[in-house]
Amino acid sequence: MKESNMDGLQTTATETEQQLEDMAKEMRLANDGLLEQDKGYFCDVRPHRVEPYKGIMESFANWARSQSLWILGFGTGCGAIELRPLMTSRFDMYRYGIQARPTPRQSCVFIIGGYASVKTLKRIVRSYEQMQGPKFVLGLGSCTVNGGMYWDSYNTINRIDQYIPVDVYIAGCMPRPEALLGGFIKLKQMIREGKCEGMNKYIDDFDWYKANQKQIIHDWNMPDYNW
Amino acid sequence: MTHIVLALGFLLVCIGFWGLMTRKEVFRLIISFSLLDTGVHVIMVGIGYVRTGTAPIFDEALAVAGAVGKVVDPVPSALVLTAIVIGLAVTALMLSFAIRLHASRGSLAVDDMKELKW
Amino acid sequence: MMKRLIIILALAAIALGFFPLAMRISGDSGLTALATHYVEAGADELGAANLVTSVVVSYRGLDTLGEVMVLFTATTGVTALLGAGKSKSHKKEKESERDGDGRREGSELLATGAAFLFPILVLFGIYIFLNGHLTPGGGFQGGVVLASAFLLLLFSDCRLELNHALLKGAEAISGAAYVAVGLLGLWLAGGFLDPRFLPAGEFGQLFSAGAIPIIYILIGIKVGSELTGIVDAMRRCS
Amino acid sequence: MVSPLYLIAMLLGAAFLHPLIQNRSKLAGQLVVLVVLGATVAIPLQWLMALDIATMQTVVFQTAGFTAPLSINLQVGVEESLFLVIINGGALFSALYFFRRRTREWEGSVQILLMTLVLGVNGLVLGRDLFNLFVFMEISSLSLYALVATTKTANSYEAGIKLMVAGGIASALFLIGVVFLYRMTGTLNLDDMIANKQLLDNKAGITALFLITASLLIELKPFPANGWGADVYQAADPGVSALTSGTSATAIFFVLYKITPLFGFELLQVVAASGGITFIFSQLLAYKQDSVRRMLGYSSIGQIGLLILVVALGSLYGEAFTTTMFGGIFLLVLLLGGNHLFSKAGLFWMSGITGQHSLGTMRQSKTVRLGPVGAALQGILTSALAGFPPFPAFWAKWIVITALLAFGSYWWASIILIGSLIEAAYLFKWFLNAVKSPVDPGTVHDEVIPEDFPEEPVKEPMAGASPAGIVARIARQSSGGWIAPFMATAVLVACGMLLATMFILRGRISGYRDMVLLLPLAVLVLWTVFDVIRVPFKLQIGLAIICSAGYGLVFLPGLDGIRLVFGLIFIAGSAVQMVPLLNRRGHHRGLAGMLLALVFSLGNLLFASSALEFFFSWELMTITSFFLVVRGRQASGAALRYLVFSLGGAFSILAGLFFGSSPLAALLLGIGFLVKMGTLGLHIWLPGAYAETDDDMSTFFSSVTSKAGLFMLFLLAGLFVQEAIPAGFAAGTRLESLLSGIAFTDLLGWLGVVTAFAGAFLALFKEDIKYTLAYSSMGQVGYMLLSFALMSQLGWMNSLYLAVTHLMFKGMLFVAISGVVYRTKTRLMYQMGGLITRMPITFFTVLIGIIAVSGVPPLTGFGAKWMLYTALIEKGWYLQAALAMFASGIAFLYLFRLIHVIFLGQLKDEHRTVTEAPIWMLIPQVVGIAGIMLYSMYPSLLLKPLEAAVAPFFETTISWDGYTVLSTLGYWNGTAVMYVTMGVFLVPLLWLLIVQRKNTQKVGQFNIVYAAERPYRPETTHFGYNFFAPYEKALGFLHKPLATRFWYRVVSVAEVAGSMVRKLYTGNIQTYALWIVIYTSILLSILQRGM
Amino acid sequence: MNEIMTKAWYTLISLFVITNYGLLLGGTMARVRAKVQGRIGQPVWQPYIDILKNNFKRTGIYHGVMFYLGPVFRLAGGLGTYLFIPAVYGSLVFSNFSFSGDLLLVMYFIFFGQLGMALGAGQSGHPYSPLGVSRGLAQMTAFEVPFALSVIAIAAQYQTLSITEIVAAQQGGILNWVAFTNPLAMVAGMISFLGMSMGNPFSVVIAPQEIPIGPPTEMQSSFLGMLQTNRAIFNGAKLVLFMNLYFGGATNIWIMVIKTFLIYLYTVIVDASFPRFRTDQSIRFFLGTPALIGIAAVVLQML
Repeated sequence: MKESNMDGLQTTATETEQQLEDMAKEMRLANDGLLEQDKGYFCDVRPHRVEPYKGIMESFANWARSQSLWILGFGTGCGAIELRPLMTSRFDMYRYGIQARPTPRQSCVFIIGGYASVKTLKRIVRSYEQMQGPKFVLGLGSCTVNGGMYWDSYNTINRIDQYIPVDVYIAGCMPRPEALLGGFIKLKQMIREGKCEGMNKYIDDFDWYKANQKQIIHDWNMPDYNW
Repeated sequence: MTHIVLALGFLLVCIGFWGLMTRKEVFRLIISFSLLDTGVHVIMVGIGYVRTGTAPIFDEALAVAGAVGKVVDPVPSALVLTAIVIGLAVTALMLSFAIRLHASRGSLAVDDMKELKW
Repeated sequence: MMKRLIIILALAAIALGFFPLAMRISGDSGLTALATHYVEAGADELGAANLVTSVVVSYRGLDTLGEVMVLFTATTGVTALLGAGKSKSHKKEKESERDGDGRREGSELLATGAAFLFPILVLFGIYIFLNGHLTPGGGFQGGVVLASAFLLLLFSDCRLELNHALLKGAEAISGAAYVAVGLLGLWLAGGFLDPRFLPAGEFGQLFSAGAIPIIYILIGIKVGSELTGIVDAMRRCS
Repeated sequence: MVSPLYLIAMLLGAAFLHPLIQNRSKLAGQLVVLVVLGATVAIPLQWLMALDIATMQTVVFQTAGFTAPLSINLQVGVEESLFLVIINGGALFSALYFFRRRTREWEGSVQILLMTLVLGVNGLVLGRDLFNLFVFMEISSLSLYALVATTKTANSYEAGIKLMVAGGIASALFLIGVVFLYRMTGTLNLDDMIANKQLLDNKAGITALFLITASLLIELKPFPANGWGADVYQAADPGVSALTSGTSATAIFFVLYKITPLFGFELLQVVAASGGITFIFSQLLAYKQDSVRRMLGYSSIGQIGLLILVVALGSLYGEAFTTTMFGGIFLLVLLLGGNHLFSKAGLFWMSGITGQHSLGTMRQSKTVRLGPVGAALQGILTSALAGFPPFPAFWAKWIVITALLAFGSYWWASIILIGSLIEAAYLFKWFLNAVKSPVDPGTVHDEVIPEDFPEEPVKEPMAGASPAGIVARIARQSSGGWIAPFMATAVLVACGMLLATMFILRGRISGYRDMVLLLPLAVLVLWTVFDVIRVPFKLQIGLAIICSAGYGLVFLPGLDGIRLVFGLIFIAGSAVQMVPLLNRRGHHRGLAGMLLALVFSLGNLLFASSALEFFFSWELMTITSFFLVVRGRQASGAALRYLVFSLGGAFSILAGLFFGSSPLAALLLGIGFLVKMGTLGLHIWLPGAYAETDDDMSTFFSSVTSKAGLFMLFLLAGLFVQEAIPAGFAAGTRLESLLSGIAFTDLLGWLGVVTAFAGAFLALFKEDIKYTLAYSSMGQVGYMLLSFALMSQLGWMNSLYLAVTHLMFKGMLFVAISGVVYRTKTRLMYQMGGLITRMPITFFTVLIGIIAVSGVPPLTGFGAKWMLYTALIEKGWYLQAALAMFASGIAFLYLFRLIHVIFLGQLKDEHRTVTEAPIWMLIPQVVGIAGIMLYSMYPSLLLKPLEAAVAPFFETTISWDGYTVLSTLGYWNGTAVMYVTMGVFLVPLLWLLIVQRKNTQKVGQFNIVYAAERPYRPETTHFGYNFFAPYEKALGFLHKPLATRFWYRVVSVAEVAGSMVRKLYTGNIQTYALWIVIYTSILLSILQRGM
Repeated sequence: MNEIMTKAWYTLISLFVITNYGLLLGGTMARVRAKVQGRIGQPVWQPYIDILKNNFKRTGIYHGVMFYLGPVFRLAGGLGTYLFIPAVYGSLVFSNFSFSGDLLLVMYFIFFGQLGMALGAGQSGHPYSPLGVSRGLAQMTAFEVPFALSVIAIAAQYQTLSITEIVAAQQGGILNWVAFTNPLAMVAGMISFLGMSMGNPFSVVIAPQEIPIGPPTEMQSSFLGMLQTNRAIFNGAKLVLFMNLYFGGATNIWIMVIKTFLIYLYTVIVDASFPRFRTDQSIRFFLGTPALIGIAAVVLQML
């Protein structure tokens, strides 16, 4: 390729090819955190914005989404203890169309259960990226807001929304299950109103989020976007 | 007379067998074998014996005419002649085997000849 | 002990098995038909006084030829077996000589006796096979006597080297000549090994019985040289 | 006509004069030997031309100018001439062997001894005078004694002394016997004695006769008085052993044969017993041997025992033997003796040339590995010895067994067959040890997990392609004594071809139908020529494909019904399955010819019109397929099992062919066919043979040859409808009357369904992909057997339907898998994974294949299931139906595993660059897919012809309504099912394509939810090993290889018997002598008691 | 042509009915289960919303062709299984495509969806998917045994394999049902039905946390929606099949609804009241007593 460039022959053809290549490269992620031989294992396509439907269609879709909130059964911090009572007959989250799913692929709500240690953050990012949009994040407890009692800890992050977009915060340490239900109802409202575009926000500010994440996570041995 | 000779022959044969099966040295085996062979020769000669017969050689004492009844059967004699020579040949060969065996193994004991079995 | 018992039992069984054989035969039953024919017509047909010789050399000539062959085979075998060790044993012999532990020299008595007896034995041997068709004896017997003469010689002088080429030559030529005589019989007379291609001559004389004496001479030479060869091979090897 | 006396005189003269010639020129001496020995072959040939063969003319030659009883006479007849040609031919080859070997053993004296030996044996064959025979016996014995010592080792001296003691005893006994016989009959002439046989009809006469017989028997090394014989074989030079076993023993045997007219009934029985015992025990002993030469020695002893047995039985049952074939018993003796002489001598020479000593160490050492020529020679010689067609022993075996069974002598027949089986086992074990690579573990175990895949075979330089090169190569290979086994092989092959022509055509050339049976042989010869002149391999295979297609075009139109169905399977199936071989690079000697011969022998099963023709083709199929299995890299254990089981089955068939239509025939034939099909209990050869064969040929075995047994079942179906135990037989006890109701079809049905279950179940736990498929084939054949056993229209249709479709889908699967193995260089499934992206077409093939195999609608497999269960329920075999359903469920498991573990899951690093299978491997796959799709869409295309094929046998129970086939129970419309399935498949697919049109991202193999972590290695992320662990935990007890264990037990019983028996041979000369005495005395007392 | 159009309409109606019925049944049963646990539970229409939401997902991923086709196979299997069963006896609309094949076809067509799903799950590359598949298939072969025996017993009893004829033979009163004429077959069949519906105690296949719901662990968005749709249809198909086999079938849609509801209720109650078996335990369970009962049923037919 290079040689033909230097010869100056077929300039136009090579230039268009070059442009196409560049475009493709733009769409690709660098995946610098990976070892060279590991790059082939992962998809390196850059995530892109997905526009909502227009009009009533989107409203209907949002209603359906709000009535069927599948949460990721992943307790990232101590607050996860408050998730369990939701399933019991006392609180019975199923009434609201809320279910727990064991895999991020099938979930649409991610509850950050309190403080997120550096180690957990990596998992949070991975799991969040593996959820299919539209996806919603509930920050549970004060720690997710500003670090709470761990604000000066060497090992926890203070503001979760610097790393992933958060839709609803539920303050408290710990917030009770009732508060959690309140948060869900708030989330439902917001979804119905079409305000929960965290997913697109994440894509829009992708580089910023990534930079923040990589600042904290040093052993970044995963692709830049976990499809 | 015939029976005595035959019995003697068979006895020799049996002694030969006995020797073959009990003596513990190759050289003695060869001797036993010779005994056995000799027994066989005795039997052969005994077979051809005719009572009051003489050697089937015509000379002054034995005329051609009327010799029948006076001579022993010449056929076994002829046979035994051949048999003896053959026995001799076998013995010679056996002896040379024994010599070679002794040279290579340094022993003629039968119990040392067990390299080959199974 | 057990083994002895088994051996005894086996031998007893064999002996018992032989019993009917021995019982069947008696000296009174006379000659067989074949023997009768030989006795009655043998002398006329072949002209040899010694009936056994007639049977051996002529009627059952093929046996005799085979017999010569057996002996020849044995000689070849012995030579093959012992000949290979020749050079080695020679060396050993020389070494042992140096060590003063060589083969014992034949005694004076033996040496003298051998020198005295050797020509007589040779002569006797020749006599025996020459007269094989007349008197008891024949090629084999003569040959053996010849060989014993050489054996005596070898005993008396341990350094004696026989002329192997001569021995071999004699062996080969006499054997081949025997076959040739047989073939002459086939071409000139009734069949293979038929001695009657030469005139029968006068009954009871030296030159009689057709080619029988010739055959016996050849056999005598052959047997003599072969046995000598065997003895010599064994001597040199051991 | 040349007088035999010249023969003798020439030998004598040459022997006498040889030392003189030798002294002049060594070369001249050697040439004299060769010329003289050549003349000894030429003269009997001249006699043969002069004699009238049809009347077995004999001419008597007198000596010394007198006639017989007076003098010694020689007899020249057809028998003597033929034997002399063989014996002297063997001796001539021996001389060539020694001559070309140029070892130090080849001295002048050895040359003389060789001539004296030949003289002795010629005398033995020609002589009619008992004492003269003794003299010649001594000549040959003495020559042998001396020859034994030619290796000049202490062992050879030891063996020589043992031999001489035994020989001495034998000659003593002979002498005693001869003189007593002379005394009693008054003659030494054999003819006179036979004329005066009545004189010997008393105790003494019998005893004297026995002494002679015993002496001859001892010379022929009877069990147990034969330890010295084995020692000799072990210690002597192989060339000498060849002479001992071939030339000398055959001649002495001929003497025994000559004096059999003297024997009475009792003596014949004793001789037969001795021969039989020797045969069977020698084979047992040989089986246990590690030393090649001792093993061959035992084999020789056994073969001579067999000859003795045959001669004795032949005289006992005279009429049965004489009526069967030309020449009667003599032909048998000639065939067996000649076959043994050349093949055994050839094998001895081979062992000498290649320096093979110990079976145990051969595998480790690389030096004795045989090249292609050596392997071919040893293979042919071994096959000849084991009695495969077309070699003489095969025909002899056929005649003997025919005659014995006709006479009702079942015990002897079974002893001969069992002994032959053991013999084949150890001979081929040796062969395998000699030809297989050191990588090959050679043990007989279930599953090989190869450490690393061996490299591609090194491409042979094609330098020797020019005529000069060929000549040079032949010359190079003929040095070192190769010429001798080569000549022996050539003689055997020529005789085999001749005999095959003679027996198959039987003088009639009524049309090409008879010639077709000989086609496999012609093919073997022709393709061997191709190999020699270096026709490229691809061309060879291409020609083979064309030839099989041509065969199909020419011969198949003449067939109809079931034969046509199987003809298409055998021929068309084979032609397609051969295509993948075109992918091979380099030269593969003998492969194409062997394969084509196999195809033709399979095809010939269709045309066999008599039992002999059938058996000929069957055995030819066995041996050619064995040589194909052997080619597998690690196939020696499997090949051996395959051979032994096939041969055992063939023997069972051979025996069964003579019982008419009795239950016994059904049992024996059934066992034979079931072995070929690999039903449970008889299946342990199957997985190895299918799996360890070269990958591109496994398909051939699994999808084509496994149907041979089924075909024969169909042909002889009438046999199996009867009851297993006839009603009249079982009138007695309650148990028997209970058993008497059981028909063979019931047994076959259960056997079939249990096989189907076991095949599926065993396939479940195999990590080796080819073993999985092999067991799968076993299971499928089980279904075919089950359907066959139903004996109903639907059952048979299903059996045929399965046979056809199994050819397509299992052929496809095996070819696809061979492509995978070819690319990935591994056979272990868990080492693969994710190959769908690399080999999409292959994946698709396998997908179609497994859907078809598992019987999931809408593909063809379901038709088989539908017919099977319908027929089963119609018949009332409910439990069988349930078990079959369970089996098909389990089949589904392993099939899923097959496709998942290979094609789905994680792609391994080393397979990233793997490409799609080569085009030649794709062609059969595409053909298979096309066939399956066609028959899935329109099942009636296949069902209607099958219905027609089965129509003559059963009442119609099914009817047609358009595309719907109606049974008495249900109905099935394959076409409609196909349309509905396509409909319900397309609707969701369209929906998905519309909804997921955009924004659906294809991701990488590690983009999976992994408990919020990432996978690090494909190996640790791929779930493939022990895939059905819970199943193993739940039902693993069924997985125990009970059948294998049973057969191991059988083998170890044989081995233990062998090792116990061989304790008799203490190596002590005196024990040997004792055995001789005991042997003699026991036989003597038996004989005398019998009087 | 007209006939085909009519058949197409009938098919659509039949499918529409069974889909809605299956979904509602699922929702109802979730509520029943909630009641057993002392909860109120989700709305009855929750399955509809879940399917809608999954189809409204904006993004999705797939791992390859088979992953894409897996749910299609699965749904095709469910649809096909249903379409080969005559849902309502004597009804033209609900006779579906039962003329294409008999009971054997239905039994084997069940595998079609299983296979497709397994393939799709396999291509996801997730180790837990094949783990679940392995468990599911292993368990399936085991519960097929009593079911097969029971089916054979019925086929032997009525000498037919046609579902329509089996139903026809059971008409004319409750005592003509297989459940009463051949109770052993019914028992064996109903026990294997527990395994087929994969509720407790045979739910180790989709153990939610151990192997995150097993085979479909990577399925999301419309793929998941499709699987859920199939779940409704396939459930309906199985219920209809068992109703036809053991409980006299249905002469109209309401009887079908009642009977299938009761049959499903039975599985749900068992599901709600039992703990879980390990795979090997359930294999041994099915091959034990239920298989023996099945054999007894078959043997009774042979006598």
